[in-house]
Amino acid sequence: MPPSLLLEQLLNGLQFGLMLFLLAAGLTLVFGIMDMINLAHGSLYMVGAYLTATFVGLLGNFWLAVPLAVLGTALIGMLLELTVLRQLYRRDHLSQVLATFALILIINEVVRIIWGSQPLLLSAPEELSGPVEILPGLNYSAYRLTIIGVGLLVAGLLFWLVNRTRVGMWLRAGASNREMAQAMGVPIRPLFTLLFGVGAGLCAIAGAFLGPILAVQIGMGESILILAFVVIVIGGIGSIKGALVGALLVGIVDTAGRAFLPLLLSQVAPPEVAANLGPALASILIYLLMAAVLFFKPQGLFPART
Amino acid sequence: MRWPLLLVLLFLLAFPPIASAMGLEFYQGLLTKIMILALAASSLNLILGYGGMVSFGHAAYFGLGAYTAAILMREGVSSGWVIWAVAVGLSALLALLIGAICLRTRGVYFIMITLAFAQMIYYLVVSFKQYGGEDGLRARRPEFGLFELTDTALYYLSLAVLAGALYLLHRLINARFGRVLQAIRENESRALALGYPVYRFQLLAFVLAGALAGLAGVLMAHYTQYASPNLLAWQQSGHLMMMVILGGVGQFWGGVLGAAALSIVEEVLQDLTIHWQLGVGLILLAVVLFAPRGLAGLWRREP
Amino acid sequence: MTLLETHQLSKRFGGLLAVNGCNLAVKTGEIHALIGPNGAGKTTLLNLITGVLAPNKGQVRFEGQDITHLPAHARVHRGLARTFQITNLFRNYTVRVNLELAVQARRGSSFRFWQPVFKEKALTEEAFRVAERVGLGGRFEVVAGQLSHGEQRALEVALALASRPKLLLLDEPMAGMGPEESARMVELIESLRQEFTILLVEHDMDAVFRLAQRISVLVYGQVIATGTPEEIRANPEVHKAYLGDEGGVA
Amino acid sequence: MRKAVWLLVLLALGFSFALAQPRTVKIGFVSTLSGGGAALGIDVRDGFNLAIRLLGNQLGGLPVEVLAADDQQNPDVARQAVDRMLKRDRVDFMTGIIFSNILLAVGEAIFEEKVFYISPNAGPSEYAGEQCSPYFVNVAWQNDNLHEAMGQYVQTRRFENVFLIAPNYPAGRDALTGFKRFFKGRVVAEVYHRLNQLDFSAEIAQIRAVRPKAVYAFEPGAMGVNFIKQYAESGLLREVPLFLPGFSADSDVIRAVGRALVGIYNSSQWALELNNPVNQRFVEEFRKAYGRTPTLYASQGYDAALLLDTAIKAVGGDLSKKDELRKTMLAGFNSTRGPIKFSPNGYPIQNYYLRQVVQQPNGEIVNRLVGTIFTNHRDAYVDRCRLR
Repeated sequence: MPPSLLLEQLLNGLQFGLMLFLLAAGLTLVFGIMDMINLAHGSLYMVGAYLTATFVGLLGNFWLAVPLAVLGTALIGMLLELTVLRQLYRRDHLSQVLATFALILIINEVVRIIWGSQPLLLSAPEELSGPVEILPGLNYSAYRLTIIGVGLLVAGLLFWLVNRTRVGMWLRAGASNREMAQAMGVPIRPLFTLLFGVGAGLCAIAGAFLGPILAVQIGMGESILILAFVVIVIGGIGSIKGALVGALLVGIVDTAGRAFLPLLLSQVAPPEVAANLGPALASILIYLLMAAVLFFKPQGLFPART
Repeated sequence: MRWPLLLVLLFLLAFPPIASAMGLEFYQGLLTKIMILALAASSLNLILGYGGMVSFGHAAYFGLGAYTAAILMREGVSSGWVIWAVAVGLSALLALLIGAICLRTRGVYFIMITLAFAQMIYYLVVSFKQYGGEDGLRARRPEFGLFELTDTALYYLSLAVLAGALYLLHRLINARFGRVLQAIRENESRALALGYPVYRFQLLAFVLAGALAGLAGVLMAHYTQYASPNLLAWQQSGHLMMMVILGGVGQFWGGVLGAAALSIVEEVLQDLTIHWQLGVGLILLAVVLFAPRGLAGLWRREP
Repeated sequence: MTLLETHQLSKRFGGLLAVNGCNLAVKTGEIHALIGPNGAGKTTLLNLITGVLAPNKGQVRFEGQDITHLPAHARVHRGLARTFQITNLFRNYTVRVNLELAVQARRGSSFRFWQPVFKEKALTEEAFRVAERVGLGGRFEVVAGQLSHGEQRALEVALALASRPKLLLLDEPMAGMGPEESARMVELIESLRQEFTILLVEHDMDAVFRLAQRISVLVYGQVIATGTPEEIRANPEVHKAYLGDEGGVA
Repeated sequence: MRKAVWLLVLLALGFSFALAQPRTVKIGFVSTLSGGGAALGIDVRDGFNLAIRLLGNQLGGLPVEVLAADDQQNPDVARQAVDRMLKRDRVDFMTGIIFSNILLAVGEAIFEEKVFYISPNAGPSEYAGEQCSPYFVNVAWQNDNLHEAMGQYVQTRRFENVFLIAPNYPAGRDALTGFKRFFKGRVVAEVYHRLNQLDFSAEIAQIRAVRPKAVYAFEPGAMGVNFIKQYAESGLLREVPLFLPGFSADSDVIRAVGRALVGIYNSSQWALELNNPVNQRFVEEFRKAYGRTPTLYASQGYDAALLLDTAIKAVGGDLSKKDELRKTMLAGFNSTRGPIKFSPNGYPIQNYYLRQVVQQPNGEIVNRLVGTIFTNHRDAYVDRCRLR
């Protein structure tokens, strides 16, 4: 196997994993701190992508559109927290699942009413639409490289926020012991609203940057939501570090599985079987990973709560 | 509770002749579908409502039942009874395997690991090209010897199976087993301290629910004459969960009410507007916020 | 005769050795108190004995048989029953159902799927007898969560009694009780002396010294002394490690 | 007595009303109108509606009522919609389905009711061979056809080897089988990926590693747009030529992908500049009505309505004459591709063209007709169909 192929797949996995991390980070904090299952998290990712596409259409500039979309999505996230989600903190997980599932349906339809059923067109900025030569003879999409850069930057910012600031300290306190945090005078209510805003903003970043690679369409949030849940369960609920490790693991395992499993299989099995089984096994791989992690570490890799 | 129940039963028994006289066969089909979904939702309610096990992978057994029916028909098994037996047996076996592993975890981790297993089943099934892959598989209706499985026969068959299963569940829940199962949901460590082998109770309930869901899946395959990979997808698990929560978690009629309500709401709204999902979403949200005990809780007083 | 015995029992939580080579012996027919400062590992030891936790090392023997690897529920059937330090009841169920469940666990298989359990009069009758025994006869149809704290503690004991154990493990039965309620609990435990062997974990020293025939002192996961109340009172080790050097036991 | 008279009058009125009211023809239109495949369904729908409007809201002289439903590219949803239309609304014809897996899920239910299904797109091999039905007519193609044509063309270009990629579902496998039926060179790799996958980075890396002489991709709907965009972004497009079936290089894809497509060869049964009056009117009216260039999907929807019009006219509006209806449909009609006929299995016998995407001097990017690959081509399965 040529090393350039390995490197390219590694970059692909990294790029995908970092975007998953942006989604998972907000999810894991909300989950860890508020003990709240928010299925509508993926819908915010969709809203972020739609807003980006809209602002690109209005302004004609991707780099102006992204911050606006992030801001807009964060506002929508906070609005959602203030109106609906706040009512659900004290309810059991099942009620939260039902209510946030209802939100998915509602947001999907509202998006359909505003933007129509057809996928929107969102292209990478012109200057990044070509390849760059990262190693002699190895071209790689400039846009994907940019995504990796943005992902690393945001991840770094997030770690700084969580580990070095007062708000971050509150968040960590809340994740490991909510009652204690409340007793110590952490302003829980505004903190939760803010947290939702940040989580929604992170979703929007992922939506904005994945939009041109994937598609801006209704339902785009749901399939990736499941992956984000897989990530935070592998990483350990409430842990940002866990989310990062889990996201990179899932990104790389998924990409590697798609790329190499069919090749590997074709060397040990008849081509017909390999062609059939390869894609299936590749799809299963991350779930297998999660089941294995949970089997050996039922609280995930980095449990936040003791 | 007796009187309304009897009336509903009478109505259901009398519906097909009325429907065919008035050209309402479509609604007979709708009722068949609701009864099948009610069976699946009730089976989920056993573990989710009475057992406190939030399984997010119930579609695996539902879909497996449907696929077993379709695959057996394709492979030349035409006896409905054999198909039923194999499908229920396989679903139970799958539930045993999955449950044995998943029941080691708790809480959110349980939710996610059941989901993971269901996803694996989904991808495995769609990888078999000879069984239709992503396209699904056609499933002709089998022979039952005693009767021909027409639409009307299927209607009565579904009604009989649903009634039988509900009776069975009713006995089960009020018997020693059911009481312990609910006690475990209420307080697992206490149940363990009293000397109940918690794991075994949970696993057995899990297997029973899987088997019933498998049976519902077979009926679904008979109904649509088609085994769709969507029956195995996580959205299907979510849909069943919605029905149970909507109807009332751990309320005996929760699964039935939820399946009926959700199907009817979807049907009515679909006719009114293409944005029917907005309506469904708003109704679900209203139920959570204003009727936390589900529909069944609306006319039942606090215990 | 020794009913329960632990041999070099150890349990590690990460870096913390909660129970460290603990040797404890409870004789048939006695009330054996287990005392020790907070964090000495008393509840962990109880969890090891009842099988809620698995030890890293050592053995638990009951009636001369090794039960170290027996699951928790099986130990109950051998005759080990416990109460919890923090009240652990079926709070949404009535006293009656709580106790019926306890009786049902002992009487016959619970893997019965057909006969309605409410028709089993024998369960109710025995449940009522146990309730009367702990003074809850008049509160039989009250939901457990609505009982007073003292009544809940009594129900906690009753749940253990209902399984007719050979050894009753009471984890701080007087926790959180006022003097009046405590006195009633002491009376209750006193009345059980004839029928059951009891391992009593308790902070209330008055009660311990009134009830126990023998006392074991647990410090840092180890039993540093076992003896009659008088011996323990006189033991300098106990004074040093547990009571500090400030004076005798109250 | 008075009452009886009144009753008679009423009855007579009722009858005359019923007589005066000509029978309407009800058409069930189930298609993919949301999600990744929505563009296809919307094009077919727009083409279909356009034709009906140009025919004065009539088909073969009967007023038309079209009942539309969105299948969400979900077989279960389609199944319910079809059930509703067959059993509740009792439609006379059905049409609209884009994806073969959806059609296979509902086809037999339609045929069992003896309702004709006019396929504007999905042409699964099943319904061409053993499972062919007298109630099935496809105005577009058999699924393999465009790929056969492209296989033939790549063969004539004498590429040493080719890399094939398609989604892992039966139509994907059929497509590559069709390509290989006419391409006799070496296939270096045949990659199947998850259906509705949108990120092709892993597959593109594989192509880069293998270095084939050419790539053929069957990627319908949104998958096609994404694959081509990402293939171009990776820089591979400049090194390894990409060949596509016509629908992956049509005006909708051009709108989405842009200049990257210029130069790409593709196969089609229809082209914008086909020189016949039906097509010229279609293209002109479509642009006027919807403000965009029609795709081949739109032409297929348009043709489905034309076929119905011809057939209903031929039986004089008597829809109970099923045999005659079938005969007239198979005898052919005047389509946007000129007059075409059908094989006994209901699939068309027609020409397949080679097109190339070019940038015109005014900057507009169009898909231009450059040649003919097959003339009067039939599908490969017709001999296995028992119908005559």
